[in-house]
Amino acid sequence: MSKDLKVNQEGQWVILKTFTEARIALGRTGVSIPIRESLSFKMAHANARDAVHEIMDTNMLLEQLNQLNHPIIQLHSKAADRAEYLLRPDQGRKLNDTSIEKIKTEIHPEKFDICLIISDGLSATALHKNIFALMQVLFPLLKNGAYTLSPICLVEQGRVAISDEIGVLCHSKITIILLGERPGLSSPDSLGAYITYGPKVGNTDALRNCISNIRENGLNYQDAAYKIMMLISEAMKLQLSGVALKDTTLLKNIP
Amino acid sequence: MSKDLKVNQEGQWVILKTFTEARIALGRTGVSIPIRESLSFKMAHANARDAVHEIMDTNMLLEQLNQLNHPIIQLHSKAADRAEYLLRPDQGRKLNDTSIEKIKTEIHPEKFDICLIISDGLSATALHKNIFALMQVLFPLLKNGAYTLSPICLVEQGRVAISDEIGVLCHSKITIILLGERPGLSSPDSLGAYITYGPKVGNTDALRNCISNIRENGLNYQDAAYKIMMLISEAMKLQLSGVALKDTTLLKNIP
Amino acid sequence: MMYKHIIGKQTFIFQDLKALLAKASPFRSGDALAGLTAISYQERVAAQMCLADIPLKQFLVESLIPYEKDEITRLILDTHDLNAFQKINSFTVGEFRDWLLCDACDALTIHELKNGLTPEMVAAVSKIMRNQDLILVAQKCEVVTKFRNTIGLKGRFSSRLQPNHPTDNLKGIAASMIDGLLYGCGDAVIGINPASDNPEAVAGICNMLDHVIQTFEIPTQSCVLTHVTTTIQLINKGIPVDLIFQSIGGTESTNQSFGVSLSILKEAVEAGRSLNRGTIGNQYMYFETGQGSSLSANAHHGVDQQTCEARAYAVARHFNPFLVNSVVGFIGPEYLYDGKQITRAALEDHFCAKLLGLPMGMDICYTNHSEADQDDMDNLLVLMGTAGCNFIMGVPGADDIMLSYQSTSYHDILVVRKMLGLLPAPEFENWLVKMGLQDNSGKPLHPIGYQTLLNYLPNE
Amino acid sequence: MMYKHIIGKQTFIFQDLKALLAKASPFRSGDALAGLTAISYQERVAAQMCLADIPLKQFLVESLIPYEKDEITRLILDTHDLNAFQKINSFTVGEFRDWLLCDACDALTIHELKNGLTPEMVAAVSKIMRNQDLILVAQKCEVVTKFRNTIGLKGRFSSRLQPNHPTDNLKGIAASMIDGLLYGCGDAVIGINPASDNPEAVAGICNMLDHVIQTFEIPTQSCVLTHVTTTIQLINKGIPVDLIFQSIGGTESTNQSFGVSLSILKEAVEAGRSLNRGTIGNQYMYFETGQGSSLSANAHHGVDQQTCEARAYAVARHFNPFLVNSVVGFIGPEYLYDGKQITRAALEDHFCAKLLGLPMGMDICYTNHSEADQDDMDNLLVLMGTAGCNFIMGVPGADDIMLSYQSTSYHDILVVRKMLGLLPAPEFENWLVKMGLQDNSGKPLHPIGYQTLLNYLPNE
Ligand code: B12
Ligand code: B12
Repeated sequence: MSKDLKVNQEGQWVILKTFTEARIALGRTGVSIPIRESLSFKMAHANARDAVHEIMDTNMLLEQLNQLNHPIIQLHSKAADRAEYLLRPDQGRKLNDTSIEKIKTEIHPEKFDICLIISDGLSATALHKNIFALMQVLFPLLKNGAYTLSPICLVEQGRVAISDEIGVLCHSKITIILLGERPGLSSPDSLGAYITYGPKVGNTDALRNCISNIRENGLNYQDAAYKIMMLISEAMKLQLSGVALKDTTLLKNIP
Repeated sequence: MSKDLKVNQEGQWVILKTFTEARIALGRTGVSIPIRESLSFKMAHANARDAVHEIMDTNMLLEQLNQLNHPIIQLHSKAADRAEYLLRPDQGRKLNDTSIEKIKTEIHPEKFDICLIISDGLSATALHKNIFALMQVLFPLLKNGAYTLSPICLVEQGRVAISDEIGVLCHSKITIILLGERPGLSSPDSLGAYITYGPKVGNTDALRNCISNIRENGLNYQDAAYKIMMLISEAMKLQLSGVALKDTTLLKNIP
Repeated sequence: MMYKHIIGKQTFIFQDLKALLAKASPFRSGDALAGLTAISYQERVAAQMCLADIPLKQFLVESLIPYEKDEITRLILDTHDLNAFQKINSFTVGEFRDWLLCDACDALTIHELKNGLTPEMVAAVSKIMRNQDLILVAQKCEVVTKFRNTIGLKGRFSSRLQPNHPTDNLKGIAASMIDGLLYGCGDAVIGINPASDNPEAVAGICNMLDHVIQTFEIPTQSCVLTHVTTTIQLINKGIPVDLIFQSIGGTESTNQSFGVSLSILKEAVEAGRSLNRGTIGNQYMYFETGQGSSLSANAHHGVDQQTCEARAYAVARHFNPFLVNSVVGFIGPEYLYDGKQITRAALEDHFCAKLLGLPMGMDICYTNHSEADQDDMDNLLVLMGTAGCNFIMGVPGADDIMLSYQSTSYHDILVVRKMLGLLPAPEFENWLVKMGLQDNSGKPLHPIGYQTLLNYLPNE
Repeated sequence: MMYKHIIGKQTFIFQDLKALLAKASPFRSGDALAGLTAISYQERVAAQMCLADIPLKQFLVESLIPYEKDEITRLILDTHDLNAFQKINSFTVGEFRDWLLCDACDALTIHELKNGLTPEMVAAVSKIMRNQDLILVAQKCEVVTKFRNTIGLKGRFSSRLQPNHPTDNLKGIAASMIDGLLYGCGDAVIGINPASDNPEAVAGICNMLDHVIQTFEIPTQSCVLTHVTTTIQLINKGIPVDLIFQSIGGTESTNQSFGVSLSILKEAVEAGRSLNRGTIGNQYMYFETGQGSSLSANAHHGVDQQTCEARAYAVARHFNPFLVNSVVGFIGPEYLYDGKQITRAALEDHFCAKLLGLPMGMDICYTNHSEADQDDMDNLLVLMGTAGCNFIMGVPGADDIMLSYQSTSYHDILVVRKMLGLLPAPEFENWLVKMGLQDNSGKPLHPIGYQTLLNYLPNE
C-alpha cells in the first residue's frame, strides 16, 4: 500500500519542469496535490503576503541611483501608509502636498521630453531587486542625447496614474514609471513599466503602454530597456501612446 | 403565474402561530423562505447585533434599585470594554483591582448567607427590560428574614464565574447572579440566573444551577423568583448546588 | 520531545507535540485566547510541514495529556486497536494525508481502520489538510446508525427537528414540531432542549413526543436534551425516553465541568438498553460537542481547541452513539470569531468524527456576537451537504427563540436536499410520501392531509 | 426619484434608484471606497426591503446612467424585449425573487425570459437574495455554447487551460499546457495571457496553439488574451485565431479606459466570423469582467460595483460569446477585501450572468494583498460547482507566475468533478478517453500514452 502511494505521488513527466518555473508535474494522490506541494504553496503564500507589506529601502535605492549622477527628487503619494495604500488606490494616484510643493520649487520652470519615475507600487522588493540592474542598461539609453530627462522621481506608495500628475508638474512630453507589480506566489519581485505620452490628470490606461514582468526570471533587463526605448521613440514619433501604439520590437532584433 | 406565486407564499397553517413566537408557518416558494420573511430575519439580525453592544445604563438601574432601600455597590470586571469582553471571557470572570479594593473597604468584614449580583453579561438590554420587574418580586422573598443578604453588586462586563470571586470576597454561603443572556434574534432581552453554593474561584459550571429565559415572553418574574427561592433553600438545606440539585418545583404549585 | 523544522536559514522549534499541534492549527480566536497559536503565518506553515513529517506511531508514545491525569487519555490508549493500526503503522502524518486521498483508500478501508486511529492522529492530519481535502475524505466515509430508522446512508441527508420553546410550553413545542414535520424534517430525531431542568417538566415533554410518534406512526426517535443525570432519573421512573443526550468534551476535567464522567455515561447507555425502545437498532446515545468548551472550562491542559474536540469523539465513540454533532458556532466569537473560522471548524469536526467512525451531523450555526451571517451559513450548508454530513438541525426560521442563536431552518434542509439531490432517511421518506408531505422524487408537496397533523395539539 | 422605507418609527430615505441599489448591496470595500455603502447594517436591510417593493417596470423608466451619456445604457434599453418582459411585467423585485425560486420557474422559463431582463433588474434581485438563493436559481439555468465542442451542458464542468509564462516562452507555455492536458483540462479553451503585446509574439503563440490542437485533434479552441485591437490586426494578417478576447466593463467610459467600444467589439465579432474556424458552432467571443474595474477607471458614475458588473453582461450578451467569466478576486482588496466578499461577488456575478443568458464561468481567485487563502477558494469551488458554473480556470498549481495571482489548479478541476460527479464537455471527454487520460467513469488515469503529448515541444 505504501508503495502504491509513492507511485501516485511522483509526477511522471518531471522533464517538463525544465521549461518553466510554473508549478507543473506536481503528481497527484487521488485527484489531489500531494502534501509536499500543498504545504510549500502555503509557505510561498505566507512569504508573498509579507512582500506586499515590505517597506521601500530609500537609503539603499538612493545610494544605487546616485551612481547614475543624475538629480533625484523624493516624493510621496497621498497614501500615508501601506494599509491606506492598499484600500485607497485613489490616494496612491495623487501626490501629497509637500511633494507638489517640492516639485514646484525644485524643478520649476524646466521642461523635459521624458519624466522618469520610480515607485514601490505593490512591491518594494521589485525595486530592491531590479532597479539597479535595469537602470544600468536603461539609463544610458535614456541619456544618450536624443531626449531631455527630468530628475529621477522616487515616489513612495505610488500607483501608475500618479505618473500623470508628476508628468504635468514636470512639464514633460512623456512619462515612464517603473514600479513594483503585485507580488506573485513565485515572483514577489516583478517590475512593471508604464509609458504615457501626453501626461494629463485623468488619463485612462488605454492611453498608456505597458511592459511587464521585468525581473530575473522574467523579461531580462536588456530586452526590457530595448522595448522601453522603442516605445518611447515610437510614441514621440506618432505623438501618442496606448492602444494605438503596439510594441513591434522584432523579436529577432533584440540584441 | 403571479397567482400561483401567491398560493405558494402563504403558510397554510398560520393557526399554529398562536402557540409560539417561533418563526413557523412561513410558507415557501419552491423550497425557499419567502422574501418578506427572509428580509425581516435580516433586520432582526441587524438589531440583535446592536443589542450585543448596548451599554449598561447604570444611572437608570441605580435609580430603580435604589427603590429597594438596600445598599448597592458598583463593580467592574477586568474586561475594559465590549470588544475585550467579547474576546476575553477570562477577563470578564475577574474583578478589576479597584473593584476588589472597593469590596474589601466597603463590605469587609461582614458575612452573608446570600450574595446578590447583577451584571450586564451579554445583554445590557436584558437588565434594562427585566431587572426592575423581577426585583419587585424577588427582593422581598430574599429579604424575608430567613437569610442575610449582601449589598447588591452591580457589575459591568461580567461573566457568570465572576460570581465566585465576589462571593468569596463577600464571605457568603451562596451566590446568585442575574445577568443578560446572549441576545437572540427574537429575544434580545433574556435574563439568566445562576446559583452557586459555596462560591470558590475555579468552581465549574457543574456546581451551579441555572434558571434561564427570564423575560416578558419567557419565564415570567413570579415563576422565576419562585424557582430561584426554591433552589436557594434546597441548596442551603443540602449544602450543595449544581448537577446534584434538581429544580423540583412542582409545576402545579407555582402560584 | 522537542521538534524542529528548518527552512533555508530559519529554524523553527516546537517544544512538544502539544505545542506543535497547536501551532499547526489554522488560526482561530480560541487558540489565541489560550496563547497557543503560531506567532506568524510562516511559523504556522512550518509547524504544518514539521507535523507532516512526524510518524503516526509517535502519537502512541507521546500523550498530550498524561495518562495518569486524564481518563480520556486512558480510554484512548487502552482501546487503541494495534491490529487495525498496522495498515498505517509506517506512515507519517503527511503520508497518511496523501493515502487518505488516494484512490485505493475507500469507505471500507477507512471503516476497518477506525479503531486503529486516535483522535490526536486524526486532528493532526486534519491540520495539514485544505478544506477540499477535508471534504473529499469525509465524502468517502459512510457511517450508518439505526434506532427506529436508518441514518447516514449515502445519498441521504437527515435532520434533527428542534422545536424549542422558552418556557417549555407543550403546545408551543408541538406547534413548531408540526410545522417542521410538514416541511419533512425530523428523521434524525425530534429533539427538544428544555429551558428548565425540572424533571417533571422534562417528563412532560418526553410523554408528548412519544405520543406524537406513536399516534402518527412516525419512524423516528425523540430526545429531550436535559442533563444526563436527569434523563437517567426519568428512565428509572419509567418515562418513555428514546435517545439519551449529553454534551461532552475532550478532557476529563471538561466533562467534570459538565457534571459527567465516563462512568455516568456508561450508566446512561445501560439505562437506554434497559428500555430497549429502538425497533431496528440499539444505538441509544446522542452527543453534542463543540470547539472551545475545554478552554471555557479551563480544562484544556494547553491543548489546542480542535484537538480537544477530536478527543471528545473518542468519548462519543466508546458509547456507540446513534447521533453526534458539533454545535460549531454556538458558543461565540471568543472561540470561533467569524464565518471563516466557523466554516473551517465545521469541516474539521465533521472530518475527524467521520474518520473515527462517528455518525456525525453538524449544527451549522452562529450567535449574534460573532462576525457571521446567513450567507456564511448558506455556504457551509452546501459544503456540509457535499461532505456527506449525516444530519443538520431544523429550527423554525433558523432562529432558536430559547437558545438564542441561529441554526439552519426547515427550509434549509429542503434546500440542500434539492441542491445536491439528497433524500431523507428511507423509512422516514416512506412516511412522508404516505402522509402526502413529499412526492416520490423527494419534492415537498403542499400537503393535502396536513389537517390530521394540524389537529394534533396536546393538552397541557 | 426618491424612495423611502418606514420601519416602526424610523424612516429611511434613498435619493434615487442608483443610491438605493448601492445601499442594498452587501458590504464590500469597493463600494465603501466609492462612498456608496449604507451607513449601517440596518440601513442596508431597509434598502433591501425598499428595493423588494420596487416594480421591475421602474428599471425601464429610471436609468442609472443617462441614455444620452452612455452607449451601454442605450444598448440595454434599445435591445430590451418588451414581449419577453410581459411575463414579469407586474412583479416587484421581491416577487421576482420569489418567482425565480418557485417550482413553476424552470430552465426554459428563464431562457425565454432573458431578453426581457435588464442588467439592473438582475442586479437588483441579486441584492435581496441570500447566497443559497443565488445558487438555487443559477442551478436551474443551462446556457450552452459551441465552437469545436459543447460547453455548459448540465452535469458537465469545463476548464480553461491557462499556461501563462512571464516571457511568453513557447516551450514554457507548451510545458504547462501539456501538463494541463494530462490532467484533463482545457475543454473550455486553451487561453494564454501574453506578457507582451508585441503582435509578432502573440502570433507565435496563436500558431503554436493551433498546431497542438491540430496535431492531437483536440476538440477544443484556443485564445490569446491580448488587446482586441491586436487580435483584429492578427486576423487580418491571416494568423489562426479561434476565440477573440477582450476585457469589458459596464459603462462606456470603463470600456474607453480599456481602449474599446461597442463598435470595436462589433468589428471583432465580424473578424471572427470571417475566419469561421468553429466546427460545430459560431460563437467567437471570450469576455472577462470583474467587479471594481469601473471604479478603478473612475468610470462608475456613482453606480455600485456589482450593478456596473451586471451591465458589462449586457455588453457581452450583445456579441453572443462562447465564454464569459468574471475574474472575481483578481484586482485586489480595494474592491473585494476578503474571502467572504470574493465569495459573495462570485455567486452574484455567476447568477446575474446566467439569468441574462450568458455562458458564465468563473475565475475563482485572489491576490496576495487580499485577506483570502486556499481554504476560501476551496469553499467557493464547491459552491460554483453546485451552482452549475460553466467553467473555471486551470492554472499550474493554482499559481499564475505571470499574472501574479492565485486561481484554481488543474487538480482543483478534477477535485470538483469528483466531488460533485461532473464531467468535461462531451467531445473533450471522448478525446480524453481516446488518449488514455481518463476512464469511462470520468476518473483520471495514469496516462499510458502520455509520451506522445510529452514529445510535443515546439521549436521557437
Ligand atoms: C452558551 C451555553 C452553553 C455553553 C457554555 C460555554 C460558554 N463558554 O458559554 C455550553 C455549550 C458549553 C453549554 C453546555 C451546557 N448547557 Co448551556 N447554555 C448556553 C446558553 C445558550 C447561553 C448562556 C449565556 O448566554 N450565558 C450568559 C453569559 C454572559 O455567561 P458566561 O459566563 O459567558 O457563560 C457561562 C454560562 O453560560 C454557563 N452555562 C452554560 N450552560 C449552562 C448550564 C448550566 C446548567 C449551568 C449551571 C451553567 C451553564 O457556562 C458559561 C461558562 O461559564 C444557555 C441558553 C440561554 N438562553 O442562556 C444554555 C443553557 C444555560 N445551558 C443549558 C444546559 C442544560 C447545558 C448542559 C447542562 C447540557 C448538557 N446536558 O450537558 C451543558 C453543560 C453545562 C455545564 N454544567 O457546564 C440549559 C440550562 C437549563 C437549566 N435551567 O438548567 C440552558 C438554559 C439551555 C437549555 N435550555 O438547554 N451551554
Ligand atoms: C491588475 C491588472 C489589471 C486590472 C487593472 C485594474 C486595477 N485597478 O488594478 C484589470 C483587470 C482592469 C486589467 C485590465 C487589462 N489588462 Co491588465 N494587468 C493587471 C496586472 C495583473 C497587475 C498590474 C499591477 O500589479 N500593477 C501595479 C500597480 C501598483 O499599479 P496600479 O496603478 O495599482 O494599477 C494600474 C495598472 O495595473 C494598469 N493596468 C493594468 N493592466 C494594464 C494593461 C495595460 C496595457 C496598461 C497600459 C495598463 C494596465 O491599470 C491599473 C489602474 O490604473 C498586470 C500583470 C502584472 N504582472 O503586472 C496585467 C497587465 C498589465 N494587463 C495586461 C492587459 C493586456 C490588460 C488588458 C489590455 C486586457 C484586455 N485585452 O483588455 C486590460 C485593459 C487594460 C487597460 N487599458 O485598462 C497585460 C499588459 C500586456 C502588455 N505588455 O501590454 C498585463 C501585463 C497582463 C497580461 N499579460 O495579460 N489589468
